[in-house]
Amino acid sequence: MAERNIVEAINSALAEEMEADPRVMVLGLDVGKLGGVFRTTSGLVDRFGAERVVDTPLAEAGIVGASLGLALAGMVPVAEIQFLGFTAQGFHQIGPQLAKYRQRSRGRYHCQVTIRAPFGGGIRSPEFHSDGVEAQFVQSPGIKIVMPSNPYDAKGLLIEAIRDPDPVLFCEPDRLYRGRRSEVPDGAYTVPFGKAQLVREGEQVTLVAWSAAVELCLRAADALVADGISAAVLDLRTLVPLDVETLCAQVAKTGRCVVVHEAPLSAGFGAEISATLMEEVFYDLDAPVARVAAFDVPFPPASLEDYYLPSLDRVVAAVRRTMEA
Amino acid sequence: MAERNIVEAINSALAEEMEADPRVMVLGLDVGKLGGVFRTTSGLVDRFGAERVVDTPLAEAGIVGASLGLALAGMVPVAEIQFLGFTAQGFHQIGPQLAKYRQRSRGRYHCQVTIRAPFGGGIRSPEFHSDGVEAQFVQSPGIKIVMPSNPYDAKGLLIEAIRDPDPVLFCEPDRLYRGRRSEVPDGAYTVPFGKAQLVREGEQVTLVAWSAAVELCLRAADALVADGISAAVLDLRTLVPLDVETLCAQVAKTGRCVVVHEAPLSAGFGAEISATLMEEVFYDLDAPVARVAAFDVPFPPASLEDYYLPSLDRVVAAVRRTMEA
Amino acid sequence: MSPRTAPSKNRAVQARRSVLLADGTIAHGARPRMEEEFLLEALRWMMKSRLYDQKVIALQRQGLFGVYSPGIGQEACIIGSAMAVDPVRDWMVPQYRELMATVHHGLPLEVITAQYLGKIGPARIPEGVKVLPTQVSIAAQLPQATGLAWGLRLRRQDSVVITYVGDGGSSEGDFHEGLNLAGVTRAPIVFFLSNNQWAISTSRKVQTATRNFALRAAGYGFEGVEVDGNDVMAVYDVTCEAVERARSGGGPSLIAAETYRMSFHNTTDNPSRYQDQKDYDEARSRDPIERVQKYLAGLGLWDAKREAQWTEEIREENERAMKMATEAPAPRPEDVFANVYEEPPPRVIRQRADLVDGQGG
Amino acid sequence: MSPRTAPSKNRAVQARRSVLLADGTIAHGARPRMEEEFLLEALRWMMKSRLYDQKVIALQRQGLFGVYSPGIGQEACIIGSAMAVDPVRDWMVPQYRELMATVHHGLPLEVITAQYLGKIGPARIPEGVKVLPTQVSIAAQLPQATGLAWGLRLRRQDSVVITYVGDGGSSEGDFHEGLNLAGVTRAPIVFFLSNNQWAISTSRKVQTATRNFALRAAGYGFEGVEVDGNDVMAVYDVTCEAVERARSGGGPSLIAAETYRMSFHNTTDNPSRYQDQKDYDEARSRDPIERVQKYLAGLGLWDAKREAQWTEEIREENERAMKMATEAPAPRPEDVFANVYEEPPPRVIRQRADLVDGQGG
Ligand SMILES: Cc1ncc(C[n+]2csc(CCOP(=O)(O)OP(=O)(O)O)c2C)c(N)n1
Ligand SMILES: Cc1ncc(C[n+]2csc(CCOP(=O)(O)OP(=O)(O)O)c2C)c(N)n1
Ligand SMILES: [Mg+2]
Ligand SMILES: [Mg+2]
Repeated sequence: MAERNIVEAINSALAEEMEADPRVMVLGLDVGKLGGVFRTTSGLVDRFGAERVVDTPLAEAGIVGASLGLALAGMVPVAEIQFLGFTAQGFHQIGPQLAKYRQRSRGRYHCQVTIRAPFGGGIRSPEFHSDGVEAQFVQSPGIKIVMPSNPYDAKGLLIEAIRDPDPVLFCEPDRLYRGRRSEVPDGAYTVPFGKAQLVREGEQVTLVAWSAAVELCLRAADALVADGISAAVLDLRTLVPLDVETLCAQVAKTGRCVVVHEAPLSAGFGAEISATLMEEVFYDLDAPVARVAAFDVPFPPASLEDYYLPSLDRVVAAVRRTMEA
Repeated sequence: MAERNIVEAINSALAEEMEADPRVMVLGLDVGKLGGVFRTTSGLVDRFGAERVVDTPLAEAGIVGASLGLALAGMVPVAEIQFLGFTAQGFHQIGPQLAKYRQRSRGRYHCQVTIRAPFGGGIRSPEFHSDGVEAQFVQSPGIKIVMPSNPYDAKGLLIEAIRDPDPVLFCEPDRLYRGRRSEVPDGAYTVPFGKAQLVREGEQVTLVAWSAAVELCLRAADALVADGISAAVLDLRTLVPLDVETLCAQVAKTGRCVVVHEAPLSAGFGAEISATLMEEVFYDLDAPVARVAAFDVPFPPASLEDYYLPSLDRVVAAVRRTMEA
Repeated sequence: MSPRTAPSKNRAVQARRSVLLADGTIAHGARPRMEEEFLLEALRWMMKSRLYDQKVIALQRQGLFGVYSPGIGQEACIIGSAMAVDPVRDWMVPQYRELMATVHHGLPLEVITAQYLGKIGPARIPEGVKVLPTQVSIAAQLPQATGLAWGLRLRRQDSVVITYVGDGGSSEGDFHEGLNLAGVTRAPIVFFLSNNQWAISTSRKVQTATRNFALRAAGYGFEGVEVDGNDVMAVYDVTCEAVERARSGGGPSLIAAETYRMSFHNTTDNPSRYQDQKDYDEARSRDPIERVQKYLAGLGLWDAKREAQWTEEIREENERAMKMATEAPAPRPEDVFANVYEEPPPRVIRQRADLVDGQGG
Repeated sequence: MSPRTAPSKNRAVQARRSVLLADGTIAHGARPRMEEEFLLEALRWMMKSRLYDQKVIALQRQGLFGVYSPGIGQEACIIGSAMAVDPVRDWMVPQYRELMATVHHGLPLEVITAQYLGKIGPARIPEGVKVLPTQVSIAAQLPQATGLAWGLRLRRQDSVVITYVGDGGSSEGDFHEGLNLAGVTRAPIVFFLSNNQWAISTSRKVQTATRNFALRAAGYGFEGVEVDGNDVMAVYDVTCEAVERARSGGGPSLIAAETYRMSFHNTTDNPSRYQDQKDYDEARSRDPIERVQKYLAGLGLWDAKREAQWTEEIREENERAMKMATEAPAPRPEDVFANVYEEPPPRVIRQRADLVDGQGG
């Protein structure tokens, strides 16, 4: 077993699926010789040729729309949108088309398409590159939304995504791309969608997160030990499908919950978590579910991102307040 | 005072603002001679000329992007997107540009732009025409989101929107366009943003809604009288800014709350309402806040919309369950 | 066939193609590809298209049909283009107005009718029929069609894609992205632009300042050709050429067909608010069906009797399809959840159960 | 000025313009608009641009500057175009690589530098400077620029808009929608396309199959012209003509300037992964600055001494601006909330208070 970071885990998932299935192809901006701006597709064009690893024109709607058509032709496209914020340019090809195409065609066609996109703050990116807009797609049912937080999951979830007959939006936490390596097996394996993972046990409060915020929550849980607070951390892994069962069972157990995400507070996916808990485990709650999120303003210039994003201090403070409530 | 329906109220707001301020202009698809597919802009081109009432090419991103530029030139554009679902084509010009332009320019520029768009089910529209995607824009801070439910508010909120120095997305409930007329004064008046309105008093439970769902809630409240249930109906009017104060005070009073919307359940704006109530008035709740919404699938063909959208029965049933909880 | 003026290498676009003139005579020097037998077949399909539209409009007025956009006046585009592709090998990616083209391509009329009636199962495109669903989101089909054509080539299939777009749709970003990508990938595709002069109430004159939509092709590095879109023989010719080019590895083409929407945008529209009667009358004088009938009459192949007989036969055919569609099972409430996911998420399964229970109880 | 071959009415686009050749001589028959004094001014600006880029790259390597896209190799486009517009009347809508054009247009170098340093107030474009903010969302500026030009005309201002886009940006839907709308409204605008052959690592060869970006203009009903983008005299000429056309009501123009990105895409990029050294070397031999220096040297207006002196002076100027930007106040935490709403919603005001309290405590 090899130690890999997320970039390597993703590269390995792509290479293995391309090896195993000649229909799998990669397309997007700079995915060829450059290997992607973060090098996630590094080496693929040399190995699989320019017919299957395609540098496309700079046109996000074109990339997504073409992927839909490629899938109907029997290919299995894995499209890269250079940054999640630029899914906006292809928005009308994602929710209203890709996600809806099975329904639109009364089930005659389906779209086995994966859209990969890095996102997230913390690496001093230029404007639009950090925007965490995952919740916007939840209102477009038909597409699954996958948010890995670590190398093992990144590989297993990506292989699951590529093999899923339905479209998947696969959001990669660029802040963690070259972060801590962990054991990532060679060879194909899948991590199922809709199965949240308890990444840290804890008795008194559950921190719920996905993507890079999981790492933040783990740090917060560590810090809280000093206060004598035992915090569990639940990694949702996928927003659609949502693992309501594990979420509710876990929060019912601790009676307290703090949701953490890097997108703005209002109508972020944290709201859905809180509302779901309200409906399902209201009577098991010892305190109101709290949210820690970015503020309700656009992502600021990188010089200010540390104040904008949920910080360790804000998470810890929210947990303390929840414990006292 | 005249009795007007929503179409007439909107037409009157546009005409009066164009009369009062020569910078105000209307642009979009078919807003000229046709007067818009729903006739909301009827007669304006005759009155104000083709320079100020402009049939544009069929290009939503172009319409929004051009409106931004027109505003920077000192015009006050009121753009129509023919149906809210087609904001998807201009998505990248709305959240990342229009909403963010004041911040992007460090405050040097602002965008006095109103985007009007009809939406909503119940009138057997073709695909995409009914999609209620208002919540998607809440994750794009910087733009206000206005959801009138009746003729009086439609006019007053639209005038407020046109005069607001910041961009506004103004969503019109097409199902109610030619519904019940009500008193709508001639002459300009405004309805302020961020002030929810209690449209029906009630003691035991609060129904929270916006746009066409308000009418549904009013019918539900009527129906519930037979069960001896006294339901209040709160019309949020604007999602951004959200009137947290009135919402919380009202729900705290009744102790029970059901949120109703026509968009899909998951990550709909109902989630934000529930999460906000969780955070603010948890200890005043006698029962968990419930949500009644469309299901988590794409808007179906019109033949099925009555099953998809929240029905009177589903709202009434949810209130009954909430009363028993 | 012969363009009005000789094509010149120096011009970005060839002169407008014309074969069968509005008065039913053959343009000077034109040598039509369509032989008489075939032209009769084309006429029958054109009449079928018009008669179907007329029937639907009547039904819609009685509340028996959904919102519908007729192809009246555009039958030469609809049929001439469809006859140039091979239903066995080639794929068709429609917008919404070229309904009878998809029927010509193998989609049963009762199936597409069932779609307008809001049916689910009975509206599913049958396996083997190489047609994509009607597209209501203007121009969204174009990058999809490019991807399809590109993918078919990657899959080593001997297939060409034909896709339709309107003068309105030509302004969307998707038009640009779809065509540019087709140029880059040299995808085997034909973009058929039906310039019917209107996008709802918006005149082609304010849709774009270009003289000619075919000029756009040069900006994507492939062939553009303008054609009299009311001339089924010319439409057939230029489409055949484009299909051959695509099939032989010559890449995409853009066909700009000049036609006229001789009816309303759709059944909710009222063109008297914006359309000049003169323009309409002028268009009527260039009717694509009448000119074929005149030409065939000149050859002794068409007369009032034959017209009456065909009309009768086609009406019956169309009505049979409509009856089938009407009688096909209506959707059930739980069909709200049909065809969204291969395996629906638990939350959706629960919602479905709630709906079914609610209905049951 | 003189195009290489005579423009022909039959061609959709005029032949590529060229005035000052790579070897520093004037093209046969060309009559430059730029006089010597003015060319010296252009040279000084071009040198300023390159020296600034070099300084920024050095600083960035020390972690003292944000992600930055230099204009090295494109100075003739940047300066030749900027000199053709009037900072008092005309508006400039940039992308990001033409930074020195905005400075020429009146944006103080310390202000745009402060933007890259993440400052807020000090990075605000001063009142009266007719420049819009740097645009990172590729091609999003184009419909905006069209709207601005259209609006300025509606407001009866005597203003022309110049906006920039790259070869990459030319593929975005916004390019199409922005240019088409400009054609329809006959907005007073110049679209300046800097074809530097790269969009990050994506070669212009796979960006589009068109021979020539200027061909696109015909599809929107206005003028397109191709120009040697390393030739400041030709760039100036064609931009002046386009500006005059716009100002006199002749509508938009598309200028396709052929140049070469002689550096990396931005400071995070590594072109050795994808760029052929030969291409780069070939481009170096067409350096836009060197050819001006050669030409002026031939006239006795340039020598090593003058070069050393100017370099020294410009470096000082640039460093003064950088110092001002560096010393300008850093943002405060609560600036997260600055410049979003004229009147922030209560929820945002509360969030701001929470942040400030958290910081205070
Ligand atoms: C993206 C999008 N915007 C707006 C509409 C509303 N709409 C439906 S048809 C139409 C006009 C289309 O005109 P054209 O492309 O010329 O096709 P035609 O109807 O003439 O066949 C419009 C604006 C839509 N369906 N999709
Ligand atoms: C909509 C969008 N997609 C992708 C990116 C990422 N990106 C930044 S610069 C760039 C290349 C732009 O190339 P070009 O338009 O030729 O301009 P140049 O950098 O060569 O000046 C890309 C793809 C972006 N900023 N915006
Ligand atoms: Mg049309
Ligand atoms: Mg470039």
